[in-house]
Amino acid sequence: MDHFPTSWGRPRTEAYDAYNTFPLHQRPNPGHKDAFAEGVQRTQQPIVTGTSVLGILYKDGIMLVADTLASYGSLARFKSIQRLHPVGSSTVIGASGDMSDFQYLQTLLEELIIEEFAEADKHELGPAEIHEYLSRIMYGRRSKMNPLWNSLLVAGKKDGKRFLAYVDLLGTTYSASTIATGYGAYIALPLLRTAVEGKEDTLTEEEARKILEDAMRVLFYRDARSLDKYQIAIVNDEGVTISEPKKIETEWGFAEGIRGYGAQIQ
Amino acid sequence: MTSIGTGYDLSASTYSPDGRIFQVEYANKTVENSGTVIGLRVKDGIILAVEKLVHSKLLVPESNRRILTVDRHIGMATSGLLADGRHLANRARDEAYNYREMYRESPPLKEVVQRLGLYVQAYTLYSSVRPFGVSTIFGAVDKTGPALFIVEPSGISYGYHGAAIGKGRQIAKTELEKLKLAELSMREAVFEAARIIHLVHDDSKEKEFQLELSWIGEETKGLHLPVPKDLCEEADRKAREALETFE
Amino acid sequence: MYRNTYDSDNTVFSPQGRLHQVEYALEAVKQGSAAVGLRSKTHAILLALKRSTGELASYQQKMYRIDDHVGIAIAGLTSDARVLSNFMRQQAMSSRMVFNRPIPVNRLVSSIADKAQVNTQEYGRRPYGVGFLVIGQDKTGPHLYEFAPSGNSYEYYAMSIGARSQSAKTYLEKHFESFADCTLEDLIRHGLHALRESLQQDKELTINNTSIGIAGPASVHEKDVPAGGSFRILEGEPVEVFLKSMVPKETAEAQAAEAPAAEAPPDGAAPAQAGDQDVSMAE
Amino acid sequence: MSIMEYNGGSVIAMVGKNCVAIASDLRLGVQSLGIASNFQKIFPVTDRIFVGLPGLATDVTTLHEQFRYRVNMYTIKEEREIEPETFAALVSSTLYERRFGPYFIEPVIAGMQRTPSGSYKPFIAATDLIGCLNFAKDFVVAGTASDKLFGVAEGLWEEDLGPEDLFETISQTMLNAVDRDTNSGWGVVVHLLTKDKVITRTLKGRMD
Amino acid sequence: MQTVDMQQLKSGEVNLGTSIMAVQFRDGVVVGADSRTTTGSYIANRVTDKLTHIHDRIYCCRSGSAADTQAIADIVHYHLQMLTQQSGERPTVHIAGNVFQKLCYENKDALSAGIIVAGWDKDAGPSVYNIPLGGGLFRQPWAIGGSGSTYVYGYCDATYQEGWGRDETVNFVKNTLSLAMSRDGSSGGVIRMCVITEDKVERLFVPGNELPKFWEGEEVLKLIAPVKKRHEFTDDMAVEV
Amino acid sequence: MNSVYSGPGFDFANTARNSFLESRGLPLPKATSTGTTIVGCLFKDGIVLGADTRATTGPIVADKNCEKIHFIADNIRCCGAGTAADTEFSTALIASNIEMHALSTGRKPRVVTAMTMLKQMLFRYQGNIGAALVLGGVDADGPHLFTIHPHGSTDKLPYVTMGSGSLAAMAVFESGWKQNMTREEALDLVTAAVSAGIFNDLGSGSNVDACVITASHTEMLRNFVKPNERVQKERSYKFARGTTAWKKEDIRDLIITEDITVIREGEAMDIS
Repeated sequence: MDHFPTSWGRPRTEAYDAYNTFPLHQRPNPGHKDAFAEGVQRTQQPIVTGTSVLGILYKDGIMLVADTLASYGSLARFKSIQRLHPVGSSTVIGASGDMSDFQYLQTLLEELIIEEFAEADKHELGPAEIHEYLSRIMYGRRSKMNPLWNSLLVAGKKDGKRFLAYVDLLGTTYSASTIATGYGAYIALPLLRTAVEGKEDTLTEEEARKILEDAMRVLFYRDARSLDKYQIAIVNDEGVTISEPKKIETEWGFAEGIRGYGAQIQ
Repeated sequence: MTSIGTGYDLSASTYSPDGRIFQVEYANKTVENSGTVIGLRVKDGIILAVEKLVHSKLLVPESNRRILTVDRHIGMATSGLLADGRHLANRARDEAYNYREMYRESPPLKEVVQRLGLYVQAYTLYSSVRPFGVSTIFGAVDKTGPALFIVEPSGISYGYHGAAIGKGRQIAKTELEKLKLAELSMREAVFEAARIIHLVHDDSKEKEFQLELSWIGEETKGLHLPVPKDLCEEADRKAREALETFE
Repeated sequence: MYRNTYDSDNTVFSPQGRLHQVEYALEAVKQGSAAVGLRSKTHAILLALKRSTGELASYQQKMYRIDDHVGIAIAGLTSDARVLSNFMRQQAMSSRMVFNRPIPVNRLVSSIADKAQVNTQEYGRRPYGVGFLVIGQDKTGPHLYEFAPSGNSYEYYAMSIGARSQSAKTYLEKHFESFADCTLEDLIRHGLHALRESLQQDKELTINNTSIGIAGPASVHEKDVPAGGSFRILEGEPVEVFLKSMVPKETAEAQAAEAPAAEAPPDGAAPAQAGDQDVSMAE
Repeated sequence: MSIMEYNGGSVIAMVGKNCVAIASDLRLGVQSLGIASNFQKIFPVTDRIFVGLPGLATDVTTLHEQFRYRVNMYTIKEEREIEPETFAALVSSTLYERRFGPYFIEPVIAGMQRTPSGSYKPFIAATDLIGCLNFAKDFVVAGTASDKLFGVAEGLWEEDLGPEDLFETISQTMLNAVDRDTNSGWGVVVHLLTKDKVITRTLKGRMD
Repeated sequence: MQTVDMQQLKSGEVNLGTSIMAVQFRDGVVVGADSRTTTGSYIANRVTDKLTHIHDRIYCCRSGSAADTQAIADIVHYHLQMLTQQSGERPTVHIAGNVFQKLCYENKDALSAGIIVAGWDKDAGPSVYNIPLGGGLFRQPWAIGGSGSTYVYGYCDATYQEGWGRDETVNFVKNTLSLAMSRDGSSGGVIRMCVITEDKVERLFVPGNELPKFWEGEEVLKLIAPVKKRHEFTDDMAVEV
Repeated sequence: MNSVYSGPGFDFANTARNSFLESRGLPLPKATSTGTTIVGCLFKDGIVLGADTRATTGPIVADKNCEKIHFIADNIRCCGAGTAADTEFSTALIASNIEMHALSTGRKPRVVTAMTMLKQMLFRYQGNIGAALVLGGVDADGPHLFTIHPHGSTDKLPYVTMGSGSLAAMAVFESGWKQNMTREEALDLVTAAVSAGIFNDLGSGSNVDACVITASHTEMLRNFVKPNERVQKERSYKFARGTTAWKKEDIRDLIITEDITVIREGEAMDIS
């Protein structure tokens, strides 16, 4: 919105001037450049990355879990990062992939929430709307060959309806009662599916928490980019709560007696 | 008002012989004809109250709100041309966005008010535009604590403990000066504000009115929210009683 | 006083702080034929008087569908109406695409109000010469808004705009308390009564000059209305059954004389009693 | 266009009730050009064993001779006729020997396996180009139309088909599958093997 | 100078990743290693024993390609068995080091193996040899290796002192490995250690949930406070404490 | 034709021709791979091996019920994942060498021997033989369980998984394995692990094969669980006889029917 009087009397088009402050004749605006005009931009590569995020439905709402690590290649660089982000009072998103892009997404979503708050008309963006918005953003960026290098879980509960869906850097979207990103899709999802499918409406909060804790333990055992500290986000009728970091209890006793890789016995 | 009809008062870019910009003064006239708006800066927050004139009983009471939200912690209420008020609200939201976008923290009220002052003042320099026909009371609780400002059609803005604009601003000012605003709590301030609005409202003029209240502070954990319905009605009732006994 | 020097440009305040150009724009709205809007707990409806320049000419369109859940009735310059209604359709569609959510009706109305305000502040532009009644349904129920070229928009229980809308307004102001619990059929009947008030001496409401816009569940007289009760415009034949449900004018005055609240059972042709719970079907 | 599709051709073998059938198309082409419509791909190994060799034509002839040689050597050393299962192992190891420079052939073996009690049991098998044996109890496919053959066979085959019914099923499978594959077709031949007879029929199919 | 490209592993090859270490002290040596092997970032084995027995008083720590280092260790083990058979006495650590070096040096283009050889022999007493990627042989009082070692050079340089006894050395190894394992994604699991002295070899084991703890990062900074009720709000600054 | 006698081991004769064809833009085709979920798990008195039964050529299911648990010796079995032919032949080769070794040492073969033979062969071919194996058995000094990767590295572990479904299976092991399990517990855990692979990994499917090896005996439980049985077809698609037209028919009768006509009556055969 370019309100400055110096550009009054200038051309008016809906595209970039929401307040239509110019009369009708056309004048190219130097400021606004279309990404396509600059030709193809380079695609990124993820630098500081977060690993899996898991999400399940349970009786009273939804539950997301993610560890608190941001890796720098194989270096466990930032060990107390919150990868679960509340959006409004009925939605939470969990992000894996590039953490710098995730921080950008956080500011985008915060602006959205502040706009909705400013409208003050009892219409609030719920999980389904947030997911649709994020899908448009991710697909838009992918179409400009400059993707936001993330795969996100968007989850929440609004008007009694639970919502859990996935969107990633290609703009692929998908909804299910159990979803996992990154290594979680290979390691945790088989466990989540057997534990949750068919029981989405009877699982209590404790049972759901236990299922996710088990899955996080297995991920810590087998994913070399994971940490034994995680947070659980819950969205139910009361709203969004994100837990303090919890430690994973691990079991190594059986390793003591192992010797060598073949014939060795000492 | 020597220059009416002399042609010196037709555009904001023309000085009258005695050095006045009449279009800005006429803009202020619009504000004075409109419903009273007051703001109270108290110990733990700020209160905004509006004497919302109801021009038709067909209006749906809760919906046509005159008090708008700029950011989570900033509220504003205008008196004068409603549409101009909305335009300034959108501009204020953009200014707050720009601040947040650069510094990723919520803007102090003084910053938003100064930027808005510049914008409003710009509309008083050229003949191709007319000044804004609104005065606006901004209220917020930011790092410096509770804050209250008025931005007038000329673009000037001052910080206040108690602020009043619109038709009954003179009476409201005298009432506000009587209060020890620094010691009042937000709840007490709500009743005071209601009382003052009822006081300034001159029933003789046929217009019926509705009291609209909002607040920011401890009670709302720093968010700009309408005062809850029950408290609103209680304040309204108490204010009416206070007036009966008063006459 | 001083009207002529201060009323030629939209950027000029009069000494009393009024914008005459904007006020004249409001007059342009009154050039348009009357349109009436009413709202109950379950429905929001629009009724409009269509004009035709002569026997051979067709009737001018008075209502536009903006989205599944929003419709408008216009009064004033139809070309301005097209520009603004296209903008509203684009806003409505973008909300569905970006958020997969029907646009809250109040935001749609505010968006054109803000657009209109700009035209009241800059030289070289004129205010829009059209007013809207906007009805719609969203999560917070049915709504009726009035949009004026001054950039002001208000939410009402009932409202009328256009030529001789004042007389329609007095009818509405008299009955609006009862609108909330009206059935759709009662609501339309009240709307037609109000619209009738705005007629010129020898004119009367016919299926050609009356159009009805409805947002809300289907009426008994309507067929194949989608479940959600999306906005639809009734014109021509379907309007007939509602016109017949009107109470003849004289008795309506007599009726108006009694206590406005209780709907006295009218005698005469129309058997349907207003306000009666189990209204028997009108022949 | 991989090496396997250079010359085209497909083979299928099916098991029936005390009988087996093996069928192949007759096309020899060079990419899109059709060369011959009588190119033999199924070769008798013994009276009761047939081997189908779809793939690169030059390897078809080379392998056919190689197998004839090795089966003859087996017959001389063992002084008995080779059984289908043993022949399958022979085929498999011949191909695996060329693990890092393979023949581009996916052989299909069909035969009647003699059981200790003297009766004959149907036997089919197939391997990939490096000899990974796949013993199936219903049908095996190979060649450029293998995907289509899989589809049609999966739908049409059922257990305990008598010889004549098996003939109809394998013929319809082959005919319909090759119609959807440009590199196979130009005539179909079917060998129907029961414990005491070998019936060879050349089908009348589309020649486009 | 063309930097050594650590990642010479062929695709799909099992990577030892690894934090390994050997420290010489008065009466012997302490060797230690983590227990994580990965293919890509999947942990193929979380309880690997990387302390490989070469001879009665000689152990080696393996890092780099699991296949290469196992093959090399097997050959050296076989070699020293034959040598012992023929010479009737225990081989020295120096000999073991050289046999390792010969294999690593002569096949440097086909191998990616970083091996630390440590042990005790009657000639030199305790000794530690480090054989990095190129196949050079370097004797050191203490040696660290594997991808985790890059993170702990500072700690070791700052902490190591001459003349330590058994217990200080064991603690030094335990703390170093734990620090490396916490920062390197390719290292983790349990800590296995071996104290090799003249009269015995003592295996030590630290389970994964009892590793020495250092700074683990504050509780998660309230980046964005959980929004419990509709209107709770705090500042949202992304700061890492 | 090359000489009659061809030495043992691989014959690289066609490599030159094939690389020429490849340079002409005709890419090499895919060999059958077993996407596979194979698992092994130690329990109180032995080990349990498990495997799925799906073999794939790229995306196509080549075999719906193949066997992936190969024989090495009576007391040793080896599950194979990766290139099907490689697992087939490398286990067959070692099985035969193990039998020779057992005969020459006069002792029951040891799991470690088989493991060393396999690893050294795979190492020699630097991963070009794409066999990923789970080797398990019980010998003189108790139960042993190993994994062998194509490049020749081995791991000695109480529970292992390999193949494209190994992550799903390992998740089940990591959340369910405990020391000193009974035979039933181990068998259930293995079945659950392989099922996790079958249902979640596209490369694995059809049935669960299991094999329990203890000091005393080895039990091969072929198709121990069949969770993906094909339902009875709704109808039969048998064709009417004579549907298919054929041009030429040749019938060869394998039974030679002889009718013997004796020429001279009663003369005895000349016996010397």
